[in-house]
Amino acid sequence: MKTRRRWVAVVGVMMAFTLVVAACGDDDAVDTTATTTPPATTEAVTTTEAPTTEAPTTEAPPTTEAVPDIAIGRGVTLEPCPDSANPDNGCIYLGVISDFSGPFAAFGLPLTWGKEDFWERVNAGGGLMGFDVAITPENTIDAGYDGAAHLAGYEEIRGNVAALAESLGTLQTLGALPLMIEDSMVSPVSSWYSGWSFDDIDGGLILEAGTNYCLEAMNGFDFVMQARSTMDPVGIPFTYAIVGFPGDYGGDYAAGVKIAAAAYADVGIGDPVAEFVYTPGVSTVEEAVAAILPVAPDVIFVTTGPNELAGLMGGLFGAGLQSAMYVGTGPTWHPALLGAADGALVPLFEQAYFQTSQNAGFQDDTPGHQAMREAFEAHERGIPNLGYVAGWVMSYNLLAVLEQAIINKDLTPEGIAAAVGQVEAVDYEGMLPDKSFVGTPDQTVERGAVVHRVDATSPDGLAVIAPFFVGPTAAAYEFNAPCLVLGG
Amino acid sequence: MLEVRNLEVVYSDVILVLRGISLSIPDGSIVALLGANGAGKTTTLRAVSGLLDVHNGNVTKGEILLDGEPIHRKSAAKIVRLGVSQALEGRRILAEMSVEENLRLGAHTNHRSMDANMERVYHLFPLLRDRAKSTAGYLSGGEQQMLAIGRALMSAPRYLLLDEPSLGLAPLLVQQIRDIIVEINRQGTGVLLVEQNAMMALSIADHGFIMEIGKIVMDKPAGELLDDEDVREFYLGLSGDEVQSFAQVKHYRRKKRWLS
Amino acid sequence: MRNRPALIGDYRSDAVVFRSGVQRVWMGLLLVAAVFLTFGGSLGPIRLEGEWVVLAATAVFASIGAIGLNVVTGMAGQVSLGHAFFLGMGAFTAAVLGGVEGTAPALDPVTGELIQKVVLAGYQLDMLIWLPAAGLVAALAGFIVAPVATRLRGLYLAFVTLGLVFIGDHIFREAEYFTGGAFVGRAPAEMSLLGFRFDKPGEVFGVFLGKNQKLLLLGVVLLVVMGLAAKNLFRSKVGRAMAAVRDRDIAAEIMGIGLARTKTIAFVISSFYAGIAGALLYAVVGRLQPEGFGFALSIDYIAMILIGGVATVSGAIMGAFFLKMVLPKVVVWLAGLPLVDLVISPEVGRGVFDTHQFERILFGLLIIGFLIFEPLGLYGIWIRIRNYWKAWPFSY
Amino acid sequence: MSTLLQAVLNGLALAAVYALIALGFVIIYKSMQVLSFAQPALMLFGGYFVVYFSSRLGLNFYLAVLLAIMVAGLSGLVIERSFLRPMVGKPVFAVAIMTIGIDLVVRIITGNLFGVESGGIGATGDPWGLGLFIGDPAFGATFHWGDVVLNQRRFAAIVAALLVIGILLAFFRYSRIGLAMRATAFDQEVALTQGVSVSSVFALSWAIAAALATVAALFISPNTGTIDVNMFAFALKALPVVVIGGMDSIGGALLAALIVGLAESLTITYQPVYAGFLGGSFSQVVPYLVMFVVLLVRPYGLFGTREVERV
Repeated sequence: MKTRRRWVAVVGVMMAFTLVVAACGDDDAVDTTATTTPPATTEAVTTTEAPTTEAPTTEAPPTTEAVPDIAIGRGVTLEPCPDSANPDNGCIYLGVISDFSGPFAAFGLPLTWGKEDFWERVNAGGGLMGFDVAITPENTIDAGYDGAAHLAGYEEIRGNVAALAESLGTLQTLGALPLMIEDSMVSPVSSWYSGWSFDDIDGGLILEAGTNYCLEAMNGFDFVMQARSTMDPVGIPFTYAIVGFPGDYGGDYAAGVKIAAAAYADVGIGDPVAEFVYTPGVSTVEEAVAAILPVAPDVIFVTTGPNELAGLMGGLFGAGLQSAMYVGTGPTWHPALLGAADGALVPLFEQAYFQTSQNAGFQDDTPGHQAMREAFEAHERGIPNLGYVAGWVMSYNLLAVLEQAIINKDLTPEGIAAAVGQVEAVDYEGMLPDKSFVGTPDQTVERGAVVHRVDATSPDGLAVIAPFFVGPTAAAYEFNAPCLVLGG
Repeated sequence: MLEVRNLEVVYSDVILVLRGISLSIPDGSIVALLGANGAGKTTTLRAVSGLLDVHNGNVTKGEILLDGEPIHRKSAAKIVRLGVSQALEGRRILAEMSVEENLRLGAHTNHRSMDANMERVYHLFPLLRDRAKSTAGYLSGGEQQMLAIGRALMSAPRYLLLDEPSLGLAPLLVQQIRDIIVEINRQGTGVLLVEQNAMMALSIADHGFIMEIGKIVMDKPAGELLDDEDVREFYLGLSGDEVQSFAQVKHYRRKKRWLS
Repeated sequence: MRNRPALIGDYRSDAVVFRSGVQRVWMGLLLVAAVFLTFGGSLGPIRLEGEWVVLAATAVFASIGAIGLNVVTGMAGQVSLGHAFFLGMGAFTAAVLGGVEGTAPALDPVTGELIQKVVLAGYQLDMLIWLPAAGLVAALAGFIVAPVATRLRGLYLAFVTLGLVFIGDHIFREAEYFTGGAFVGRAPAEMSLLGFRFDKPGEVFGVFLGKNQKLLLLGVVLLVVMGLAAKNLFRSKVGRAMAAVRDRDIAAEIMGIGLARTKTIAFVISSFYAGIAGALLYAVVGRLQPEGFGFALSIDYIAMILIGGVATVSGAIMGAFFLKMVLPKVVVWLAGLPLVDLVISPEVGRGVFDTHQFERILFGLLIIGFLIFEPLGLYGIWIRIRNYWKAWPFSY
Repeated sequence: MSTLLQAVLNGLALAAVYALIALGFVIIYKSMQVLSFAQPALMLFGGYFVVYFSSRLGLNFYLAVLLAIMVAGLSGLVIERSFLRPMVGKPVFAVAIMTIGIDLVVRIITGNLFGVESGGIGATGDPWGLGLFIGDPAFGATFHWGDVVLNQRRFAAIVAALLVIGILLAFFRYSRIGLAMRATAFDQEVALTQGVSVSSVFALSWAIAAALATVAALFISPNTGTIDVNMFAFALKALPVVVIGGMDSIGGALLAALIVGLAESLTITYQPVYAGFLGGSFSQVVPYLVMFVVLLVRPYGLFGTREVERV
């Protein structure tokens, strides 16, 4: 009897809690999101101002002269940035959530360097229409490719920054997006998921640069069509297979391949003869080889990492499939594949492997590349790599958005978010074709991808065959929905 | 001379099993250690041959000396090397291996003179030679006991510790084992014989110790023990009187207390 | 007796939920502290904010899962390496029942028109339904697995539960309609209790609370309820039967304790806790993926109860807080120290280990260290400190 | 028919790797009743040193393997001495979980040694030098029988496993130390009374297990000949192999390795065609499924000793 009474009490407590919660829910659940600004925001303005009050207030007037009547909010001050070379400028604080540890550290670190160096160059050039941009160590978070750490990091800095300069990882960013939407937090993202073009997925906050995996895959397919049409005898129609990681990278690319293939149905191209989803940490190269070998495709689209690529190509060749053509994308390739371990594969790579990517490599000859290489060398950033390039390129669109917000005289988070939709042409200094954020995704998406072949003499092991190649399928595709739905 | 001095052993940090016992085995003699179940005989042997660790036991006081050198902090392997070898209670032969492999294991510390020692063992136990290649588990109880003793001899020990070699054997086999122990001793090995079969033990021993609940309660030359009335009554079952009454048991208990 | 007030002299006092009034006071203090830390501002001097509240909320929900593992492993002695599977069952059940449906454009095979096809199940039910359901579905999974588990003992059982994780991992990856698929995953359930949103910021009793502060508050309430329930279980007949099975299963059987029944109950209750924990944990992170429920997650929970203290509720909670809240902060702090940062550094290539690697190493070393030096875990250390001060200045 | 033959050949190569790792588990288990979860990490660790000596230092391949085996064996020894020794007499689970901790630490350290790139086993495509005798110099020796292909790594795996297992069994049967190890496994106290240093046997069994894992590392990816930290899951599959065999039976482990290797290889070949609904990479859970089935029928594995316990 006694125990039963206690249980009743426990259930009672639970019920009471439920009711209380429900009762207060009635008042505010409806209208909190849109109208109430989180106090964190207002608080943040005062806190970020606090440390800078020591700066002589007498020098304030020229600052206000430079930016006479601009609305500022979270993470923006009229006082100069700490250690700024432009004492007359205000300061825009940006946050970075990247991976300096964990599996993607080798990508995340140079990526962040690229961003830091980019903004330093902007500041060195006199700043951004009366403002400097600061990425301070306090606002730089190492998430280690872990969703929980990413989110905790976001919570740590969300009150201090006007926008993010980086939020690495598609899924991690998706996890933090509800909070970002709450905060109107704009961020460029170093992942090329086709969903980032759509406001109902990213709230119009994610700034994408370069084409996405899906359209990149279509260009890849178009390129294969073109290449095989010049073969003797003509290699069309052909069979193809897909081997890729699951998710935003491999999944999006695979979707693009299939869309392109469907467009060539009239010349006899069918469905993939084999599709192997390579789950990292679970699948083995042996399985992939076993899945592909019996169907002996003419072309294989590979969206894995470099190790899997080498295993697949070596395994298939050794087992007798020696005529296949391989198409990969940026992360599939690593110059180390040309190195010691698999040196025997070099002739095969040079002969059979092609890849698409969003931008040209490190060596391209544009004003942007030139400036980037100078910054890279000035900061002694080590071995040239694509992470640095991506970090640099990605920063142009945030620059354009901030410029637009300043022109609008509204540097509040809401103002920055609103400015995104008004940017008509991001100037990438030639590193990418100009990009507009005005219009439907179908109008604004970048459709061109760079096609490379393997060149063992080049520092990154690649040579450009076709810069910003836009194939017929990619050009004609009506981009009205993400190619891959990343559920929920 | 192998000596145990004032030895105290505790199991699992709390169970005091030996409460300061002392005994000695002069070179080339047979010493019998007698006592009821749970008296601490096996623990004494474990302490001497360094097996206490396995049973979570510890020497907390006293020492064990081999020719004056303390050995109670040494590992079991080291003690075997120093010439003290034990045949465990219940024979414990390696049932899955052949007779020869069992013997080879015995020669682990004394690999060089393995052939000579094996010859000696085969000479003592001709039966084992015949069955050298057969699986040890299929030997009879007596044969297994011989194998256990033979295995202990493979390290050519100076002192052989035998824990209940007569356990579960037919009287005829007990006789045989007894003779073999005498023979081993004659060849120069000191023997510490732990037995419940006191008659057998005392008939061949030079000296005898009687243990009760962790203590030595009697320590006399074997001949004297055989003649001792209490020993005859309680260990040899040879009472002068026909009737054994509970009162006499009480009398013994009293006496024992007095002895200690 | 009068001279030894702490002596437990009868079964009645052995079986109470709180052994002493002090425990009750502590419990109350902790609750009050949790409320004050969450509300802050007008109520308390400090407010739990920023990443601390994320870490605290994660730790609170993980505590519930750890208590669950402590029921089956600590209490009933059945070492389960399969806790990740049950966490996953709860998490995905909650996400399916409480989450949003996902659609993708597809060609209708009949009409040939482009339609929106449902590719991800989501029913957007209330938390009142999905939270218990998550626990129950996980418990059901436990019930189905239990017959296999009760046949086996010792290490063999550990292996079966290990296998369960791998098979579960495969199922989670393949059941894309429910889980979103590998490296895609889905959003967690909407935390809406009768219209009150835990996953949106808003005012509670006139104080503005962020999403994670609300979640933390919910977690504390649930932890109290489920922690007390577990404490209650441990002192009940079933709890004593579990302890008997743990200490000597054959002896327990001879005493008339149904082995299969007791083990099954342990598995079911443990899975229920895991299910509840799994359902709520991912609301904090905002995303759940099939590959997150692997062997490593099981080890996390084993480490929690090991480091916290086996077979006690407070041990499980201590362990969860230690691993989820204290350890990450300690590593970051260490990495910031001069000289230490030459060994551990947040920058790749600078130190010998990066912080992430170092955290894993520390985690492994903690498992080893606690097993060698303090098998009772943090709870044991706490008891020792307490006893030291109780007896001070005497050694005992 | 040739598909089946191919699957069986690949399965044998897989079985060879499983057998090598599983033997390590069994040897440790037999000698000290400890189930070591650290074998996968030791495999990676040994594998790293093969990479280091052969590819990065450019030593002769066979010399590199020998050196790596020595390094791995030594670290097995050190691990036993420093972590397992204090745990003697503790419950089996405590020790098993402690080995999980060891596994974590060794794995992170190994990952750190590797860096971001994976390493190649041997500096050329054909480290075994088989290309000198047979086959196609571009990718090392490959044996062709009609449609059936056996690449040099698979061939080497089968040969090496047979060789190593043969040597090991002879060692246990004929050598003094092997005999001492068997005796320790059978009855620790008896071994002690015969002067066997049981603690050395424990350490030695860890060294042997680590050495075996290193040999297994050579063949872990027969197509690429590379090794990286992610291959941990592969070595973990040797655990079900051990359980199927019965944990304390060497013969059982060998048979189970064969069963699991073949089952996995046949699944790789036929499941995508005939049972695609089971999902991608289904073959990777096959070892665990086989384990479930075996344990349901025989709760102590195929050849495991039934625990007899006194209350």
